[in-house]
This record gives sequence, C-alpha cells and structure tokens, in this order.
Amino acid sequence: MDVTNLESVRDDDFIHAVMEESGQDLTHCYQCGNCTAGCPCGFAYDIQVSQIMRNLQAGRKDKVLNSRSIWLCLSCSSCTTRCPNNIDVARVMDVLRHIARREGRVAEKGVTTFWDAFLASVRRHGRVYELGVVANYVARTGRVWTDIDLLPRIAPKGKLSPMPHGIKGRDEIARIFQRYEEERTR
Amino acid sequence: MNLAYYPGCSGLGTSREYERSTRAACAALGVKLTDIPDWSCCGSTPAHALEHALSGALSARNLVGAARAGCDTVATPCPSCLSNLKTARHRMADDGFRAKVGRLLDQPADALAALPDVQSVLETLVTRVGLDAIRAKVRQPLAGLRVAPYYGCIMTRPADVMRFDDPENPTSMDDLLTALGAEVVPFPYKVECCGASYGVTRRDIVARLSGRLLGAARDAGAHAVVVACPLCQMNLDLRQTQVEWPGGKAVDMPVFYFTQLLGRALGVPDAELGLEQLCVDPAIAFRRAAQVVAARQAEEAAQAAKAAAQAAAKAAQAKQAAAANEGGRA
Amino acid sequence: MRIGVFVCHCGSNIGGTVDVPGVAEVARAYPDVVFSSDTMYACSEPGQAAIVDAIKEHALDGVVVASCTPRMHEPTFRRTVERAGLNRYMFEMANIREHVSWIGKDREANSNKAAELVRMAVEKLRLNAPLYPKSFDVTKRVLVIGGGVAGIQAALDCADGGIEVVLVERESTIGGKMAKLDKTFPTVDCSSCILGPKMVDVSQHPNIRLYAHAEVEKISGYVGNFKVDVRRKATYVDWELCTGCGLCMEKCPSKKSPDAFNEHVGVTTSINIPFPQAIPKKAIIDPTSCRQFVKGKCGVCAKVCPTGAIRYDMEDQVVTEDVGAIITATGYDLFDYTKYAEYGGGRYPDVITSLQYERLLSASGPTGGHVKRPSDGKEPKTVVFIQCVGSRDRSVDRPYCSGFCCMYTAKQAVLTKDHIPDSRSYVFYMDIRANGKMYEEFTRRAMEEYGVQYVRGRVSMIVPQGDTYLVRGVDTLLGEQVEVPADLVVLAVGAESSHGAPQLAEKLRISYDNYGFFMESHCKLRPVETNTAGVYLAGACQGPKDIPSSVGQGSAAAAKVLGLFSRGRLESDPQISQVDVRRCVGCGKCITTCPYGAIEWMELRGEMKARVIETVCQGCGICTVTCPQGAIQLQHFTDNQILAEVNALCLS
Amino acid sequence: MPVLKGKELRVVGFLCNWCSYGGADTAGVGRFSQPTDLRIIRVPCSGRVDPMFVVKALLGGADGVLVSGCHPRDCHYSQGNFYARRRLETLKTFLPALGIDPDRFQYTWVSASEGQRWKNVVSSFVEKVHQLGHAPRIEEAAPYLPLAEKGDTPRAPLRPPLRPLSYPAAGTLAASLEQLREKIRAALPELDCVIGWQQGFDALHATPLFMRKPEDVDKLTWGPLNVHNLATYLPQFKNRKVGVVVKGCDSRSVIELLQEKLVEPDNVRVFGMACEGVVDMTRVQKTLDAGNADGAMCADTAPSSVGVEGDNLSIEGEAPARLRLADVVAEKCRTCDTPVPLLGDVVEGNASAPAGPAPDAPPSPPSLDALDSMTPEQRRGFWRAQMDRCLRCYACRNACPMCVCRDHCIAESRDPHWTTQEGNIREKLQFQVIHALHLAGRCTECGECQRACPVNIPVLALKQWMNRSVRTLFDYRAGVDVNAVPPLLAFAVEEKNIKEHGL
Repeated sequence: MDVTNLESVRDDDFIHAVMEESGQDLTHCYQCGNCTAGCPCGFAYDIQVSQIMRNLQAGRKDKVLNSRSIWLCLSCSSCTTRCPNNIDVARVMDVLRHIARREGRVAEKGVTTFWDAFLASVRRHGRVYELGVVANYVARTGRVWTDIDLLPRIAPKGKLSPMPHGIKGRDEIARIFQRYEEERTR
Repeated sequence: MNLAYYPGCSGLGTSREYERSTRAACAALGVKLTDIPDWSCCGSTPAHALEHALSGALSARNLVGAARAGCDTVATPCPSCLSNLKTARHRMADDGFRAKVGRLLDQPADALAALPDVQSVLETLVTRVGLDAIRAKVRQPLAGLRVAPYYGCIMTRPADVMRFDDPENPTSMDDLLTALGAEVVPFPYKVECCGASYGVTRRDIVARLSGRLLGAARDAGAHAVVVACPLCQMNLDLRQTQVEWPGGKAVDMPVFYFTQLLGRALGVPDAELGLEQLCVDPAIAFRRAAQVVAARQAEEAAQAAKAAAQAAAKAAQAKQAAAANEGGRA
Repeated sequence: MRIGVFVCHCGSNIGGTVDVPGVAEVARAYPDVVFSSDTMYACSEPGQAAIVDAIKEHALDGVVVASCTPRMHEPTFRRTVERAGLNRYMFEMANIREHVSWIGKDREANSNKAAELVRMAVEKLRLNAPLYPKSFDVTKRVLVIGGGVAGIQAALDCADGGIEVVLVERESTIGGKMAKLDKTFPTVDCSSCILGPKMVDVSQHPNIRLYAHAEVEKISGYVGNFKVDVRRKATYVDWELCTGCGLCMEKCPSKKSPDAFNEHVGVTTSINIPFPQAIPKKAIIDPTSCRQFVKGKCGVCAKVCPTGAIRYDMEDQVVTEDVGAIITATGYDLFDYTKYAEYGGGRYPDVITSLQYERLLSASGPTGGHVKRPSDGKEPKTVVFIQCVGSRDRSVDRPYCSGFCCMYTAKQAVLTKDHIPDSRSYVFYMDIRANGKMYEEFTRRAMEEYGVQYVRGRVSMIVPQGDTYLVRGVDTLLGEQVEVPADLVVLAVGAESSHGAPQLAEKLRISYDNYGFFMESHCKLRPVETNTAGVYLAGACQGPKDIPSSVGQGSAAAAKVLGLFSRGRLESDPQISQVDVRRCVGCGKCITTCPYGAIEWMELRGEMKARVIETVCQGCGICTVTCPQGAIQLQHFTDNQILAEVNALCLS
Repeated sequence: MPVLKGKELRVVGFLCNWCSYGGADTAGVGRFSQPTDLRIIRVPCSGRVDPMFVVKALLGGADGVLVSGCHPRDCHYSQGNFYARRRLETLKTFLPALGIDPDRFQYTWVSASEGQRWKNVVSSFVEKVHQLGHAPRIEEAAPYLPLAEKGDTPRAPLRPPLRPLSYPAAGTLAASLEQLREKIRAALPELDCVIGWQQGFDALHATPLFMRKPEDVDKLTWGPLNVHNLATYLPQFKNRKVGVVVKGCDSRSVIELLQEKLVEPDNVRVFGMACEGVVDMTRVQKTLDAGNADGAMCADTAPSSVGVEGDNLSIEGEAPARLRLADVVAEKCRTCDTPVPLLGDVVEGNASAPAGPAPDAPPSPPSLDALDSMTPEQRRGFWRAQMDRCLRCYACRNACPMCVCRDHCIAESRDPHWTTQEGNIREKLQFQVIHALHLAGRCTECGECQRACPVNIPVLALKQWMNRSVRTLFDYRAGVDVNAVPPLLAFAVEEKNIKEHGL
C-alpha cells in the first residue's frame, strides 16, 4: 500500500462542499465507528461508513466519490440515529451521491440505472408505473432474468397494473424535472 | 381537523392490499380519508439520492395540494412517502432551500412556508383514534396469533424529523396489535433495514437482510410478521423464496400489513382486506394461532378436570374421616 | 480635594507604547489634581515609597495610580496609601497596561486613551469617601454535605483539626459510591477494607455529629455565620435504641423491597441495614413496601426488636445548626442507560451497569461474590464491557468524559478473569484514558496478563439470541463490523451530577454548569473554593473524579476551612449597599431582588423602610439599579461615582 | 478630551469585575490587539449597570455602549446577570423609540478566561459602530412635527373604538350612579374618605371629590368627563382607610399599587362602574372652537349643563353644542379592553360588548402607531421638537399614579445626580426616559401623564412603546394581577423570548 501524503490528497473545497450541502459539521466525528457498527449494508461496502467519514475529514475526494459504498447505502438512518455527535450521516451519504452524480462518477451503475428508470417513469406519468420501471431497467442493463423467478408468485395476485396511472398534472411534474435540469446545467 | 390522504404509488400496484385494508380499517373506525387531488409521486429514494431540491419539489407539490384542499394534516400509509414528505416539510424551514424548491414548482414559493403536518396512518390510528377506542371496536380478537412487529427503518428515524415513537424501540404497533388480542413476540429487529429497493439491483443485499429478519421472527416463535411498509412487505413476502435463511431452515412465514390484521379484528370481511393478495398463505398463521388456542383450551380443561378431581378426592377424604370419627364415637 | 496622580512606565510594558510623562503632564490640569508624576515601577519598593512621600509632602487626600489592572495591584496600592495615613478607599486605579499598552501599538491613540482613563479615575475619586470594614465573630463549626469518601475525608480532617463537624448524608449510611465498590484500581485493593476504618472513625470521632438519612433544607447567613436547617427524614426506627443487631431483618416477612444499596440486583427486606459495615449501623424501614404501612398490619419487627426501637409513627424532624463554613461533597449519580434503546433500554436482564457488576463481584453483595447472570444465575463465560455509555455523547447531552470508566472497566475485566478463570472479556472502547499514576500500566496488564480483548469501536446494538446476547459493533482498527456472542454485557455508565445538585446549589448560592456540576472559583488556582465565601467543594460534585482526587479535594477543602477559622474574627468588605432612609419609600423592590436576602424591613417612625444587613451584603449592586429613588447606593460604586465616569467620557 | 479625530469613535464599556473585566485583562496579557476606541468602566456586576447609564452615555455623545458580564449561570453574585439581561434587553428594544439605533448598544457575556473572545467582541462591536459612524445628536436633529399644528398633539387618523362607546339612557345611568352612591354611603363610616369626581369650575369639567360626610356623596358624578385617575391619590393615604371610585382603567393602577405594597389591601376600598369612555378635553375644546367662529370659549359662554346619552354629548348653555363621543373620546378609550373595573365593589351598569372577539394582544394605540411610522431620523427630530416645548414642570410625573417616589424623584435630586437643571433638550429627554424606564412593567397606560401636560407633549407614546417591549419580551401586562411579580424584578434562567445577541 502506498504512503498517503495527507497534504496532497486533501481537497478543502470538497470538504467545504460536503459540509455546506449536508449542513453537517464533519469535524464533530471522532471516529467511534458506531455508524459502521450498525450499518446493515456494511458487509457489501468497499469502504465502511466510518471510514468514509474519516476520508472526508482528510479531504480525499476521489477515494470517497469512487467508492461503491455510497451507492449501496440504504438510507435507513441507523448511522444518524446512533451517532453520538448528532451527525446526520445518512444525509452526508446522500450529498456524496449528489456530488458524484454531478461529476458523473458512479461505481454501481445498476443502482443509478434503476433510479433513473424510476424517475423517468415519474416524469412521464406523474406516478410510478412499476412494471414500466422494471422493463426500462431490464432494457437498459440487459439483465433480462431479473426477478423472473418471482413472476409466478406475483402474477396471480392481480396486483401488478398492466397500465400506468397517469395524472392530470403530468405536465406539471415534467416541468419540475425540466426546471431541475435547467438549474443543474446553469 | 381535516385529514388528507396520500396513498403512494405502490398502493396502485404491489401494495394494493395495504391500500385496500387501510381504507377498509379506517372506514370501520370512522376515520375519513380525503385523497389529495391529483396526487403525484414523492420521488422516493431515487429523487432524494439525486438532489434534495428535486425531492423537495416532488413532495411539496402534494403538500401544497393538501393545503389547498383545506387540510392541515396529511396521512400516508407508506413510510418511504412519509419520510420524503416529512423531510421536505422539515427542510422547508430553511429559506434558501425553500427558495430553491420554489424555483422548480409552478406554485409560488410562499405557498411552501406553511405546509400541512404529515403523519403515518399508524400514527393517525394510535394517536387520533386511540387504542381504547380501537379496543372497544374489536369484534374478532386475534387470539393465539403470535406476531413479530416490524416497523421498518424509516418510520421513526431520524428522530428529529419523524418525531413519532422511539427511534430504536418503537412500541406503537406492538400496543395496537396487543389491543387487537394478538401476542407480540420480542423482536429485536423492529427497525433494522430489510434491504429496501435493492431487490432488483442487488438481490444479495435483500436476501441477507430480509433473511435475518425472517429468521429472527422464526426463532422468536412468531406465526407471522406484521409490517407497515410496502417495500418491507414485498421483500419479506414476495422475495421470501429468495432470502438466505439463517441456519438454512426455511419456513412459511406470512407477512401481514398491520391494517389487514386491524381490519380482521374489527370484523371487516377478508375480501375487503386483500388477504388473498399476500404471497405466503395467511391461513398458515391463522391455523397456527388456532392450534395455540386449542392447546390452551385443552390445557385449561385438563387443569379444570384435575382441580375438580382433587376437590372431589378431598371431599371424599373428608367424608371418610368424618365417617371414621362418627364410627369411632359410635 | 487634593489628588495625586502617578503614571507608571512599568519598564517598557507601558512606556513602550504610551507617552507616560505626557499623560502625567495632561493629568496635572484635571480638577483637584495637585500633584502628578511618572514613575518607573509604581509597585516596586521605591515606587511605593515615592507615593507615600508625595502624600505627605503635598497633603494629598486621594491617589490615582495609572498602571496595570486593579485585579492585580489594587490591594497593594491600597496598603500603600494606608501606610501614608489615607483611607484605603481614597484610591483609584487606571488600567493603562492590560487595557491600553498591551493591546494597541498606536502611540498617539494609546496616550490619549491613557489620559482619558486617568481622567475617569480622577473624576470618580473626587466622589470617593472613606469606608471602614466591620469585623465579626466566626462560628467555628463546619457543615459537610455528603458522606462519600470526599465528605468523609473532609469531615475527619476538620475534626482532627479541632473543629466541630456536622456531617449530613442523604442515604441511611455514609460511604457513598465507594462503599459499593468491590475493589479499587490500580492496586486492586479491597474497597471496604480501606474505606471501612474511615467510616468507623467518623462514627467515633467526638467532634463529628452525623445526620444520616437527612437532607439540607435551608441555608441562610453568610461566611462565618451560616444557619442551616437539616431535615432528618423519618426512619421509623429510634436510632438511639437500635443496636443494629439485625434481628428485624431476619424476621421481616416483606422480602421484596427494592435493594438500592445493591443497585437493584436482587431485593431486600423492608426493614434493613444496607450492608454489614454501614455507618451508622441502624435499621430503617422502607414505607413503600413495608406491610405495616402498605396493608396496615404486620408489626413483626416491633415484636421482635429487643430494644423496642420501632416507631411506625415517626415523622420528619428539622434541626437547625449554626456553622461558619460549608463543604459540599455531594458526589455524582450514574447515567441512566435506559436512554440507549439499542442496548435494550433496560429490557435485557443480563445487560447491567458497571456498578451492578461491582455488587456481583463483591463478597458482601447479593451473590456473595460469585459472578452470576441476573437472568438465570449461570456463570458467564464471555463478558462484554461497553465503555462510554453516557459519556462523550452529545446525542444524550453528555459530551464530557467521565474520566474514571476506562480504569474501572479494566479493573472489572481483570476481576472477571480472577473470578472465572476460563472466561473471556471484551472491552469496546473509543480511547483509553489512563492518565494517573500507575494507570496506564494497569490497563496494559489487563491486556497482557489477563488477556482482556480490547476492541476499538462502539457497539451499535445488542440483540438477544436464545439465552445469550449478540453484541454487534465495530473494530475500527480492523475497519470491520464485528460481533461477539456474550453471556453478560456490562455497560460502563458515565457519571452525571447528583440528583438535586442544582437545587442545592441554589440554596448555597453557588454556580453550577450545564450538567449540574458545581463551579469552582478558578479552574486552576482555586479548585475547591466557590464564588460564595465560606462554601467549598470536594469530590465529584465539581465534576467526575476518581477516589484519589476526591480524597485530595476533601483534604484541600478541610485545609481551607481550617485556614478560615484560624482567624479569630472576619472582616466584612465595606463596599456594600447603604440605604438613605429619607429617600426610601418602602416599596421593597430591593428586598425582592437581592440574591442574598441581605436587605430586610425595618420600622422607622411608623414607616417601613429597607435596611442592609452589612455582613450579608456581598456588594453586587443589583438593588441600586432596582431602586427608582436611588435611595439604596452601593458604596464605592454609587450612581454618582459611575455617572462621574460616564460624564468624564461623554459630556466633556 | 475629544476622541482622536478621524481615528476613533466614542465607545463606552461597562464590565463586571469578576468575569469580563478579567477577560479584558486576559486579552491584554495575551497581547490580543484591539481597537483603541473603547473606554472601560469597571463595575462589580452587570447587575449594577443601570440602563440609565447607557442612556446617559448615548444621549451624552457616545457612539456605542457595550455591557459585558459573566455568562448566565456563572454570575459571581449568582443572579446579577439574569437581572441585567432583562433590563438591558428591555432597554435595547426601547432605544429605537428615541430614534437611537439599537445596534449602538450591545450586551454580551465574556468570562475571565476568554481573552480571545473578548478581543473578538470588542473588535466586532467597534467595527459595527464604525459602520454606523458618528451618532447623530438628538438636539441637532431637524425638528419634525408630522401634523404641525402648533401646540397640538400630532395625531394618527382616528381609529374606530374597539367597542361601540355608548352610554345608557339618562335614567338608567342615574339609577346606576345612585346604586354606586348607596354603596359608598354604606361604607363611609368605616373610611376616612372616599375619593370620587364632582363637577368642576363649569359643567364641562369634572374635578376630584373627597367624600367624608354622607352629603358629600350626593355630589358624586359619573360620565365621560371623569377623566382623572383617582388612584394617583392613594399612596398619600398610606396607613389610613380610604375608598376610591374607579373606572376600568383606573382599577389597573390600584392593582399595581397593591402589588407594589404602596397601598395596603386592608386599608383601601374600591368602588367602580363600567365605563363607556372619557373625553379628551383638548379634542372637545378644539371641536367647540371649530364650531364657534368667534374663537375660543370664554367664561361667560361656559355651559350650564352637559348631558350624555348613547354616543352623544350635549352641551347646554349660551353656546349649545352636540358632540359625538366617538369624535372626542380619549385615545386610550379607543383601544380599551377593560371597561369594567378588575377589582372592588362594582356596579355592573351595562358596558357595551366589544365589537369583535378579544384580540390576543391589546391593539396598538394610535400615538404608538404614529411613532412607529417614523424613520429613526424623524423620531429624533420629533423628540427634539417636542422637548423644545417641554416646560420641565413635571406635571406628567405628578399626575402619574405609579410615580411613587414623590419628593424623592431623582429628576431633582443631587444625590444621585442623574439630571442637571440645565433646560436643554438632552436633560429634558433624559427625564422622560427615566420616567419610561422606571415604569417598565408597571405602567397601565392610564394616560394621565399626557393628559396633564400643559403643552400636549405625547409622552404617553414612550410608555406605550415600553409596554409593548415588556409584553413581547416577558408576556406581561401590568395592573392585571395583584400577585404577579413585575418582570424586571424577576428573571428566568432560560429566557423564552430573549435571543442572546451574537458578538
């Protein structure tokens, strides 16, 4: 493992951006590890959440934004609830996703593809059309066998709607997304 | 108090039975639900993971709609919707955030300053209707039914936004189920995450986390898991065939929405509660409950018989002794 | 008036950035100034001599020294002018060092400012009047509140020094937290073996009057002469007659009374003596569980008591004691760990506090010193200790470090190995704070000799699993989530201020911090004094402390009291309020606001007026601002004196 | 000595000896460089800082005043800073009434160990004062009289009264009055005297009546001419048994006097009746003058009788007139919410009901609205112009029921010497500020000060401003509860409505 030069890996702008956007003071973290201890998804992470926090304190932008962990966070708020320093860790993770998306860095493409499919559905219909989301996801990823095993379980229950439930204010929702994109590109 | 109702998108699909049972149970309890006119999706996790203002705008449109309809409170059955609506409202106190959201919406930003309060249907039932009132209306107690109450991870957390029940050990659903006559088993994973929406993209995560929950319910001797969240229900029920059971021992564990059990206890016909739409056959749980009741009755009968026999023996003894005395004297 | 002004160079400290001779020159033109000069070091022997000479030579009746802060040398120069025959209050200082020369480099601005400060001092001095202190007698008795180890030490040291001690303890026995401990770190010597003899000394010392099961109800008066009401709570046993034989405990039919001494590990009889070494060794009835009180009939103890000491009709009694000083040693309480729902919030029987664990370890505890799980009485093989439960945690409003938990946890882990040789202990910690003599060595021994597994990280959650508990945490040094199946979990609960501490502080008129710990007068230089004269602190009531520090403070507080009492009479500061009875209309506003109760009503020719009790008044001046007529004036800081300073700055 | 031209402004600091003065010392010891503008006055405790010192400095030419004490809970005298916080916050909210920028006054907490903090406090405060620049002097402000009719109180547009003011039919009123007289006659034998009203030098003016004999009671009148607040006389009767007749508003003064133990509950009997408003004589006079083309009313056209019925005031005599009560009623009556006396032996009468639901807070009175509508500069000009006219006759004080110092008023004393006898604007305004500050939390807005002013200076507005501050800060209204503790004689460890000012 290489020696890390703390001075050269430190990106102060990044630290400030995370603090500003999340409203959380990263210096409050004293590395007790409670967020990691309680994280249900820690087993799947490449960098444990407390180490994400430590890397943030060190200003290691690449390390954090290139991690898979930030995409696997389930937003369950265990970390936030148990943090002895009242840091809303889940919100920090959210903000890291925002910054990573803005910079086009996504280490878990499947996750964002699914989310994008979800939002595309909302944009189009105003409400989510579940079958449509899965179909879109399958189309984009090519994972045609996704949950095929569940089909016989769910099909007879008559729950999956064959058609989207459009709303009257569909255009209004589309405008929200449009303005969001305009703001973003500005 | 005017209560607006926000059903949430999954109520139109995978959680139809939650939606149906919620409406049926509320009707039985006299809670009037007024749907927010032309409600739209809150954006769920995909939106807040992309950008907070976008998420805020998608939520706010619905809250503004509720306010325009003259409602001061919005109730929603889905914790994910709840979390988004509540968080949006919470953050709207910040002027900068409000302005940012305002720029995305058709509605003027000043409409965002005073948004209606948001609560879960569970909160509505336990705080507005009250357990005593519910208890009084129970027609068909859930006797013998052992249930593991599973609240899901975001119903009560983060505590400063959600402001309902204990964030680590909530008890409102326990109390409700107890009021319905069910037996609540100690369940340590009330608020542990089930894997959320990662079922499609990372099945391994859901398999492991939901497996742990189902295993704990199994080990605690539960006949069923009771949930308040469409996503949790889907992971635990539909995906039950996908999970990793701790110790490898799979069982059939029915997973109810709490509103289904509430409706059943209140005497709402099963057909209105969508019980047939659950994947794991709910009859399994009711059968087990019936066995418990039967065993208990047999036990009681045996006890009663034993006590009666003892009493009879005692009486006979006394009689004999008396007779002996008599005889002696004679 | 004839005023002399002395402007000090303080070497180059002032002279470097202030035109000192120039200021002295300007001052000569101020009203009533008849003499003004600069001086190299005003506080030095020649400097003071020059002041004395000038007073005599120029018949000065007031002196202004412009030099350093009055908080430093005001007493010095007051003595100087006194030596020259002036009243010590005919003196004023202008602070031209800390407030001028040291904080700015602009010589012109500094000199101008220095001259103005001298002007202000002169204008005030023109309105000064001689003031004379009063002396008063001292009651040479001390009240010690709290009979833990700090209070015991303070009481014994004072008593040995020959003064009478009134020791008030809230519980029915002294000994405090230390009496509940099994062993003490880092020597692992038996707690009751070292505390016991001291407790016996307290009971036998002719100079100590002990009120156990009693609380301080009211305090009035002032340094040298406090009046204290002590509420002796009903024990329902006449302690004059009780011999502590324990027969009542043997016969008591009500055996499910909460056992507070054993930290509620198990239960005890309704009439009981908390532990064999209790001082006083007297029985006390818990009326919340006693059948005689709950059901109205029983009376077993009254029947069996050989001395007939039982008094079911006993009532609280209030006694009044006169003392000259007060030492508070009220100790601490334990953090309520049930606030951590993720650790079970009290629902899991085998998740216990560290002090409960002490009772399990103690030979005089409920298990006779055998470590057994509360749930099933089995001996645990894997014990997990979790540190910082209610310490260093902002989310439960306990951001401070409780200081001693690292050490007692190491001790308990060591003792666990002693009691159960085939056991394994894990300690979840964040940092090990072992900054006492032999402390670091001790924690190292726990790891090296006793094989205690230290895990760096917090525990997220405890999950019951069959009859064990899965402790889910993190090892941040491994960077991994970890879990340990434990038979017993011991929470190293932090210290918080003793319940009722803020209320006691209000009675004592001393300050307390956000967490209810009492404030010392100066964090470094006056650690056992408070800002109320005659009230001292000892032990953990000031902040979490281990035994050696508490004992040290007990002795320190005693030394302060003995020093105070070594003077025959005390002098009162004459900078106190005075009422002009002609102006007083008797509205009583000053009486309402005085924080010391130092103003009382008096009748003067049929009218009610206010009067200041000179020895009680502390000179804050709140009353002076309250009085609309300006009838009550704080001497040396009168309205006119302060107005003169304001006018010197604003109107001229 | 003047401040250094171009370099410094005049900034005065009041520092408690134990914490902040020590903190300033610590900053010095640490050589933390600071602006040189500040001059520090050492006091034992922030509780010793009379808000009047601050006013004195600001009126005397200070550009900024800083008060600093121990942190709350950490006071050397345990409570001094708690009192200081209330007093100083009250002052801060009052300063704008005079047109003084409240940013020129700041109070804060610095402990003896906080040298760095002290440096920051001084630096940021002095910087702020420099941003504000030299403080404009009130005596140099351009006179501002919004409705510059000479000698008249500037008035905001008439506001419809909160309640329809309407006196009952003459017969009914007479019956109620007779009932009241009966009560007084019955009680008179046990009392030294009962104070009421009678007709004054003409039918248009009432004057106080001191009833000692039963036949005196016949002279008692009731109606819109009973303008005086008779509670003002009560403290003089201390230790004697006395009765007093009150209107609703007057009763609040009695409550306040009882609260301050300036009259004893056993010695005072209160009689009262529901009130339908009293007239503002200045308005009456003006209305009559306007009606009489030939000018002011003189003695020989004095009215022979004045009657009231409903909303009408009918003046009979050589120059008969009919006035609408709504046009001439006193300002305070327009916003009155206590027409019925709050204590005592009350003849119910029939007070008209409020027009709408009771407001949460008493509505803002018109003269306060007028003051509110001015810019700070206009307020300075306004008070400058008003004080120009002040005769320093102290009629405002003498009429005030709460001015209980009487002969010992600090306006005229030498020890303490708060004001000089110089007849300038600063000293006159200083006295008005003393009056307002001394009334903080005590004033019931009876308006006697303003009514008594021979030159119609709207001094009541200052008290109304102060009352609003007290209400906002402490949720307190004077003269309602005999057992209440006035806010400036109390404190809360955590103040609900005081936001600590960041420095």
